Amino acid sequence: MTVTALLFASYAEALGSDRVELTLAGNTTVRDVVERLRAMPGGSSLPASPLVAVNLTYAGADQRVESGDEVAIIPPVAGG
Amino acid sequence: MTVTALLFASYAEALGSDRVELTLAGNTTVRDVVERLRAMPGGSSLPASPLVAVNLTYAGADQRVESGDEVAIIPPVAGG
Amino acid sequence: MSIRTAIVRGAIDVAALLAEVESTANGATILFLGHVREMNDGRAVTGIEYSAYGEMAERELAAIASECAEHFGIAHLVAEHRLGALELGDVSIAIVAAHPHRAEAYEASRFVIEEVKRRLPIWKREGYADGASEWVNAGGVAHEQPAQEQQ
Amino acid sequence: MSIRTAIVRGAIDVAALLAEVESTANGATILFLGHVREMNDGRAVTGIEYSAYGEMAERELAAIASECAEHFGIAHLVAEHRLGALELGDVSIAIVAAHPHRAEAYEASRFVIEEVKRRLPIWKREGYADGASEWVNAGGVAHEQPAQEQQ
Repeated sequence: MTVTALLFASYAEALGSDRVELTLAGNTTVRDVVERLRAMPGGSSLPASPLVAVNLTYAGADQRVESGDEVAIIPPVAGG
Repeated sequence: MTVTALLFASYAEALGSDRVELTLAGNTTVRDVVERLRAMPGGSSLPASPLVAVNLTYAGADQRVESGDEVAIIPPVAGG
Repeated sequence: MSIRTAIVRGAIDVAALLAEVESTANGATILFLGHVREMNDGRAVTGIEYSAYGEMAERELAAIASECAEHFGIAHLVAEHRLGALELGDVSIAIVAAHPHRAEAYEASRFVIEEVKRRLPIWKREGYADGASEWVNAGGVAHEQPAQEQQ
Repeated sequence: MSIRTAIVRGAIDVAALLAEVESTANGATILFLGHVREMNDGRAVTGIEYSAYGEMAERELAAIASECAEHFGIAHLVAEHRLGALELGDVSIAIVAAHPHRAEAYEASRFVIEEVKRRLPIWKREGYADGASEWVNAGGVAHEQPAQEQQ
């Protein structure tokens, strides 16, 4: 299955991309997506447990990820 | 000695005037001024211990009043 | 340092007050507006007449602003209170407080309006849809029926 | 009921937002403005570039407003957050909350800005007078010297 990982701000700069298509096995969680990203070049800048949103909603590390999901890795927010 | 008593809002309506010149003996306090006003026609509408300002500053009942002072009897405020 | 207060008779120019406190030193600006509300204590209000012990109200409002500036480290604060006959929706008071940080700006703004309510020698007579009018807060002392209803 | 939120790219029209919530049902209106401040953590700031996870930021800001309306009984609330390159003094966020009573208006206003700071997926890169720029809040992960200084 395939999920789209979105990266922003400092995380996008660290990985040199703001959008990564990942091919994963089934039975995948948010944690698996994060680990895959952290194994990429520049990925060590990502914390082991970053804030994550799946399909626009904040999600825990154990949440299941389905094919086609959009998994956004959210750096510490600084709005306002 | 003479002091000027100022009345506002509901108190001015009760006494039918917003300014009363009072002639008083010496050794006079805020309390004496209030008692004199309460003895006037309509004066029973004033509370025994209203908020009072002497020369534009809030004052206690025991504060001395001097000749020429402006003694304002302040109804419950409702600004804002 | 830009601290200014006034008791005014005309409409309050809110945009001008906001412009007055502008400074790149500030990260947060809070504007408080008080308006004439259409309902009070379940009665339909048609307008409010504000009156004041003018000279003392000016002094007290200036004192409140000065205490606020000192207490919260506020360098940009402007407050105006309007007197006279106000219609529904009209702005009776505007307070603008600006500060490098939002917590202080909120606290300063709240301080000013609470002190105004507590000690500014200003009174209001509410007019109601049924033709009556009453001094607000006066405990009924000055309740007065309009002439046409005193039958 | 008038609740509206937006993530915008152009300048925020504060007067229009104030007009949008006007209602004679309300006795108090609170406007919060966030600005680009000239100093942060002791460094001279020259501007801020705001970026966002746009689609989610829109959803979260709408959710915050909706929670606010329910929690504080607020019927008139409008909030806009700006993205892009902002200069010193520019308004990055404006929140207007109006309510019959001031306590609720203050609390609602504060609720919105605190929730925005906590969960709106928006980031800012501050530019400094020394030519450097940094992601704010990022713990130094993304500190980057400008090209001309990487000698």
